Amino acid sequence: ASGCTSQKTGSGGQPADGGKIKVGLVTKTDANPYFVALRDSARAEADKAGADLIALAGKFDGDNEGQVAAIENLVQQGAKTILITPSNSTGILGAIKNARAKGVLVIALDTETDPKAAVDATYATDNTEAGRLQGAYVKAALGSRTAKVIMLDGTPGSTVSEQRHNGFLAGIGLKDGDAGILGGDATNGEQNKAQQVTENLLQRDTSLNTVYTLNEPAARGAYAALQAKNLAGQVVIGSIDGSCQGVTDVKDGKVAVTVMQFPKKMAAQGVQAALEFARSGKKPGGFVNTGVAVITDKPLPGITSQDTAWGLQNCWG
Amino acid sequence: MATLKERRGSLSEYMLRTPAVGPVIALLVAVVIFSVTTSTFFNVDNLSLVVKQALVIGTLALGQTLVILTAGIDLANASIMVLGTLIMAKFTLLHHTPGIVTLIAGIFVAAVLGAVTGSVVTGFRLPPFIVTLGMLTIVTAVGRIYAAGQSFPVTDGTLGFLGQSQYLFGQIEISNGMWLMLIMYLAVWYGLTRTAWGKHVYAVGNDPEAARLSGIQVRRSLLGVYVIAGVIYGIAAWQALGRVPNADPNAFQTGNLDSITAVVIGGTSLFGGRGSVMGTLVGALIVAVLRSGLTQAGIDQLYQDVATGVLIIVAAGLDRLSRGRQR
Amino acid sequence: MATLKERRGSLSEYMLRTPAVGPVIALLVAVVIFSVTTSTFFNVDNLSLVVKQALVIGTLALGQTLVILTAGIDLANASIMVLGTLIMAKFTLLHHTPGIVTLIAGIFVAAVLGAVTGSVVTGFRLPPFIVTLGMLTIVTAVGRIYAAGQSFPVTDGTLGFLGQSQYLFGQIEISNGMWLMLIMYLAVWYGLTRTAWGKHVYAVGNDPEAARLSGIQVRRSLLGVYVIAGVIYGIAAWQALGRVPNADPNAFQTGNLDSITAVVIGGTSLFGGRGSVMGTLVGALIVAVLRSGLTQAGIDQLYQDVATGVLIIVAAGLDRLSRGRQR
Amino acid sequence: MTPVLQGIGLVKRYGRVTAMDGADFDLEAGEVLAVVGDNGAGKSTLIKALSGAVIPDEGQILVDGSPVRFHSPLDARKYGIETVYQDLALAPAQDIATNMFMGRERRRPGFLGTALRLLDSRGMRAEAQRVLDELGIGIKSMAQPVETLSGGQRQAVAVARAAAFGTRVVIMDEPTAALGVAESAKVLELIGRIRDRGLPVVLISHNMPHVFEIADRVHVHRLGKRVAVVSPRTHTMNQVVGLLTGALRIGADGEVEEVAQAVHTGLDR
Amino acid sequence: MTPVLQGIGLVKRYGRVTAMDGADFDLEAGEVLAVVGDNGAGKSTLIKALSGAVIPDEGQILVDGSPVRFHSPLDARKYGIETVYQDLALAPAQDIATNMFMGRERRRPGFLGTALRLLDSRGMRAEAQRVLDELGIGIKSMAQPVETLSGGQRQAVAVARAAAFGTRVVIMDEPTAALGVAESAKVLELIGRIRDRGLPVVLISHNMPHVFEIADRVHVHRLGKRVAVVSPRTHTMNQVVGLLTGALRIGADGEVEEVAQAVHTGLDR
Ligand SMILES: Nc1ncnc2c1ncn2[C@@H]1O[C@H](COP(=O)(O)OP(=O)(O)OP(=O)(O)O)[C@@H](O)[C@H]1O
Ligand SMILES: Nc1ncnc2c1ncn2[C@@H]1O[C@H](COP(=O)(O)OP(=O)(O)OP(=O)(O)O)[C@@H](O)[C@H]1O
Ligand SMILES: OC[C@H]1O[C@](O)(CO)[C@@H](O)[C@@H]1O
Ligand SMILES: [Mg+2]
Ligand SMILES: [Mg+2]
Repeated sequence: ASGCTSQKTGSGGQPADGGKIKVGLVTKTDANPYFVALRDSARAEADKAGADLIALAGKFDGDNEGQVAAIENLVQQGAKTILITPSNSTGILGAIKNARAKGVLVIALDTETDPKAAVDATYATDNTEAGRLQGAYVKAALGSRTAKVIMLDGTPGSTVSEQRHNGFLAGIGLKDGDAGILGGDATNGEQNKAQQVTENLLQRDTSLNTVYTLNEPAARGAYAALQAKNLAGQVVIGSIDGSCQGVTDVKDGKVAVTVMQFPKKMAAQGVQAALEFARSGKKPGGFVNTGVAVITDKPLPGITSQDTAWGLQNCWG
Repeated sequence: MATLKERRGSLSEYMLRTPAVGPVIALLVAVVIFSVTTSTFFNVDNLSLVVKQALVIGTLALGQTLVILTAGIDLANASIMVLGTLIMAKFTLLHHTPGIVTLIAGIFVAAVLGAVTGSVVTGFRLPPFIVTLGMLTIVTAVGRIYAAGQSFPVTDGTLGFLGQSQYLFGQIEISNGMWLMLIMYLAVWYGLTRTAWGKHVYAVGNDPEAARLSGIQVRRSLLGVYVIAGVIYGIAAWQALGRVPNADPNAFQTGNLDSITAVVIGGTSLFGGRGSVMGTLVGALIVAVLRSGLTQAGIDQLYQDVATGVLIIVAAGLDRLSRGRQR
Repeated sequence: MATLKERRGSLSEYMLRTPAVGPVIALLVAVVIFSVTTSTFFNVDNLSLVVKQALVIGTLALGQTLVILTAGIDLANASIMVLGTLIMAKFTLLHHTPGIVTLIAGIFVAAVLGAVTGSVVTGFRLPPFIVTLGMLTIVTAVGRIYAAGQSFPVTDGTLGFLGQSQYLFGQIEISNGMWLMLIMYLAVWYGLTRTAWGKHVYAVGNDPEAARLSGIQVRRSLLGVYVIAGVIYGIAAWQALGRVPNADPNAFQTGNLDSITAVVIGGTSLFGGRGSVMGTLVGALIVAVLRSGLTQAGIDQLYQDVATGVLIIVAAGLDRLSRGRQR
Repeated sequence: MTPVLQGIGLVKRYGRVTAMDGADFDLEAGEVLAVVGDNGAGKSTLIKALSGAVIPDEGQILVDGSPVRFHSPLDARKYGIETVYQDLALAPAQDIATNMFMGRERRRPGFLGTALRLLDSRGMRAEAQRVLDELGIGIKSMAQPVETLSGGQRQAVAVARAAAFGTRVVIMDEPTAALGVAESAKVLELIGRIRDRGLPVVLISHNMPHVFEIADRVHVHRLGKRVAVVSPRTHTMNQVVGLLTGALRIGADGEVEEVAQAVHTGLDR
Repeated sequence: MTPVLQGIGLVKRYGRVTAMDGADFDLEAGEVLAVVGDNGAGKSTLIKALSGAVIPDEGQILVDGSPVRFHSPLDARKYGIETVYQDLALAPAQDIATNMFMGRERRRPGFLGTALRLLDSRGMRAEAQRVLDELGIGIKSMAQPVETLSGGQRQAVAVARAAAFGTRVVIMDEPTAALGVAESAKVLELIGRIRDRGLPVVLISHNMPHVFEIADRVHVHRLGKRVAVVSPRTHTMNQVVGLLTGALRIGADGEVEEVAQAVHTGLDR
């Protein structure tokens, strides 16, 4: 073997330029306000501590190759911590494993990996619970009517999508394949796609009374499609996110309920953990539930909720 | 016949003849800039990473180059590849079929789709742009129907084989995928420049009527190109599973344009008949170097996108300049 | 000079000269099929809906036709339009600027982006494909930076104006957007076929060197086309806000390919110099008819996609056939 | 004697134009046959049909007396018919040697050639150089793309190709149109040499002095068909020009006679 | 008398090839000047420089004695210099009338023309027909795309265009190369008529009989430069051919003399 040695970079050594701590953030896309709020909050937190935040993203929801390359490049760049919202819960595990092998702290935000232990820690909403709350509220709102649901899911292979879906079914008391489920499809959490999917589902059957949406962009798409067919009045739309726009939609009666998440908290806590790791080498662990709040102006018995006024004070962007 | 003065072969003349020189310069410039401005770009680990990141698009772009050399274009390549990954991973996952079998099945389907494209293009003399646009729509939908909203993790060793690495001199990481890409590029380069098949591909792209009058079987030549490109897309599916061991119907939505970008940055003309696969290899590397270098320089995604867009244009401009105002 | 026998002008001859005839037949066939096979397709409401659904892509495709006639291609058109919608809607929403002002601002920005594209294409003689690919990346990123992940509902009357409708004979719904699209197509058709500007556009696309030697200012002509196309994309943004009163940075990601589809189905050659805007209009309608008809026939989205892909290819084939093996 | 190449009643229509209107043609062994006619008379269409580049709508083609059907230029080539097309049929971006051997590339001997299908590039370049030198075309490098050559140089490449590969018939559509005096002389010389090799040559040309210098027989084409075949030894240039413009015709007695009212000619104004 | 169009020491390099190597040129008022030379001698490059299609690397161009700089063919056109290029410069998909008037379309009179910029299509077609008829080119419809014409018909269109629009100089690069006998005669006749209108004509041709029939002076081009200007009245065709191949040269005394060792010509083998 040759005598020369090469310094492996990114392997936990001090970052090269002036000792500034580097934190990497990899979101699903740049075109969802949620991830923008997450990024802005992470940046603010990093700025406070004089750390560098590099924010990368996939080109579209499902761009696993892009997320993998982002992780790899951040490791090379000397990021000591990487915060990631994986598009696909299994697809990028290899890249995460390599990063951790080089001593990088990897924290999942918003979306769990599968298995959870693939990352050091996860700061996220309890998405099953968020789904369950949406389901429970919708069930109560329907009262005596039997549910006829269409389900707007997220990205194939993402835990967020599965957990919310299953939580919702648990909350409303249905199972996949039940007659009460009229149909559903993947929306990638995008408004346009959700609108298209809903339009298509309505083409087959307009007897629905409930729409499950995994996030607020999907809810807006669904509403637009229902509105165009003058069906918005007969349908209870439930959602998850808690953006200011989403809360406003609840206030305006377009959406019956939204389950608020706290992305700023996830981001801030993630960055804090990164700073702590840089200072002391201490790694966080496990799943940290950042909490949810049910937002509606029509509180129903058995479900703790906040009104939209509260929602507008606490929404994230 | 009178012969005019000829000056000695100059550097610029050499560039004119060797189409990949412009892109190589662009690549070197980018590497030098990032090596100087960042401390983390230029080291063996990162350089081998850059190559890994270029594997999938680089392989797609190899097939794309063949099609573009015939004055065609392939908008469906990434969708064919994604369907390939789904076939390979889903079958192995659900039916425990050995990876080698589903691998071959995936490549075979990709080749058949190439044959379909090629038959329509040659049989009805339709523009490849519109045929592959139709194929893009069809194949994407078929992939999604087949995946039924799922994505499929890869566990089989054969399917993941290209993601494994050895270390040269204990230092330089070389993945199996890199070897395969290198071999494929060399093989296609050999075919294009050293065999009659390649001469015919160039001629068909350069002037199909002249090729026909010269006795070349234009249709057969074209059909062959689409089938070979299909096989290459099938192998790209294998590369993709090596990179991300998960077959996802949502993946690589911009793979078609990304591969075309690599081809064009590599100096191959969209009008056919001019260019080289080695240029494409360099083009794919340039894109990966940009992404890596900009990240090392601490630039955020959206600003990276802006920079990438600018640099796509600049790289094309450099290539243009290096070949001068010769014609 | 000797003159050979000439037969009387036949129907096929007429078609050869009138490029839009093939697409018109394809359109009629599609309409007849869906009218017969479904009970809901053929009625005034649905037909006017179909036209409404073709407005945005139809307008994008008008600009795209101009670019393609010059042997170019515009991959950035939809991203420019989306940026336009964001400018119009965000400004009006946040700063309560009157819609007419932001409307003009949005169109102006689109025109400037067209001018940038045109300048790069003509100034550095780069292929439009690569330049607009770069612009696509840049403009998409800029739009997302500007939108900061938000989408912006439209409340202003001017911005929503094109979505409003009148009823002809109390029955037939005609939206303002339809009138505008019609006027725009007529204007561009007039310019292309009845003025020197149009003759130059065709000549530049057909043979740029011949055009230059004939004393046409090729660069100026090209630049003009890109600027006019930019203005048209700006107006497409207005159309888009009329259709869906919400500016979304995620919207119209396939608008570039969709508009190219309309152009090519409309019989315009991707090699430049041959084609017509009226063909494009028909092409845009064909796509909308397909989508609507298949939906009426109760076909699911993914299967619709498969059918659309097939029919894109078939429509191109029909067009090809109708023009025969003439050359 | 059976003609080497024969066409009977060939018809080709393009839309409203009938480019060939029942054209006959025959080429005898070992002769140089000139085909002359006005612009647009249908000469190129005729020879395209004879070389497989155009498939006639009607009529028959015979090689050595047996009917053949050419579906592509490759078919005609297989019969040893080589053609220099008026628009040259060269791939501009490719080099001279590649163009010369297009469609019949030579491989290296042995394993390299059979298994690896490696081309004998050096051999083909040397051969191309040899053939061009023979024509007196001073082109330095066979690796030069054809598009960098002058019009005349390009024409020389196309002529050299046909001359080198023809084994039964060589057809040349206006091979000297773009050539200088010296180069034209070389081409005529070459045509002579091809004839000496025993191969018949079809020469399409507007240049009457050239035609009369080299041709054994002159096929006169007019309005899509053959109107006369004459010998340069028994007829004058003026007579041929008169025939092709329609001012003269071959009468019932086989003699040239004046046409009372010459219609549709370039001369009747 | 000052020459109408003059070139001094023009140089143009393409990569390793020097296509023009200090070429001089002058055209007198009212004359037909033939430019002759071997293939690849640089004739087309010279006239492209004179017509703005190529920008020379060195040297000067003068119109009526004043230096000019042409950046495009349009610039030369503004000086009344019209050119028939060897590769014709026609847009194949467009019709004949459109090609004839390309870059100088006529608008309808009045409001339609000024405000609506409406073209006078009918007028242009009629005019195109008139000009072509004058050349004796029997093309039926001016609405026919150029790509459906035979090579000769196309050349006629290009020639007609230049003849119709030249106001100071008409340059023709091998205008009869693809033409039949009758058509060639028409073009020569046309050149004569242009001269009668007082316009000087530059004619590039390989056809010595044509050159000697029509030219007032003959510019001999060789290896990228002018080697002689001779008069067809005082010199023979053979002398001109000798000059352009390099077998002869103009000696110090202005007389034609033999070159001891003619190198690099097509004739010295
Ligand atoms: N592909 C085509 N499409 C339409 N018309 C055609 C085509 N090819 C030839 N023609 C027409 O057929 C006629 C005969 O053309 P052809 O090229 O055979 O003439 P030619 O005798 O070779 O003339 P030239 O001496 O000018 O080369 C012409 O009127 C031409 O316009
Ligand atoms: N664009 C170009 N690029 C490279 N070389 C060129 C170019 N144009 C011309 N040449 C070269 O310049 C020389 C002169 O060419 P030019 O066309 O002027 O010759 P010519 O005298 O017109 O010949 P011909 O009689 O064959 O038309 C030739 O060797 C040619 O190969
Ligand atoms: O597409 C799913 C994604 O959308 C969000 O709900 C934000 O809108 C995220 O929490 C989730 O990861
Ligand atoms: Mg001909
Ligand atoms: Mg020339």
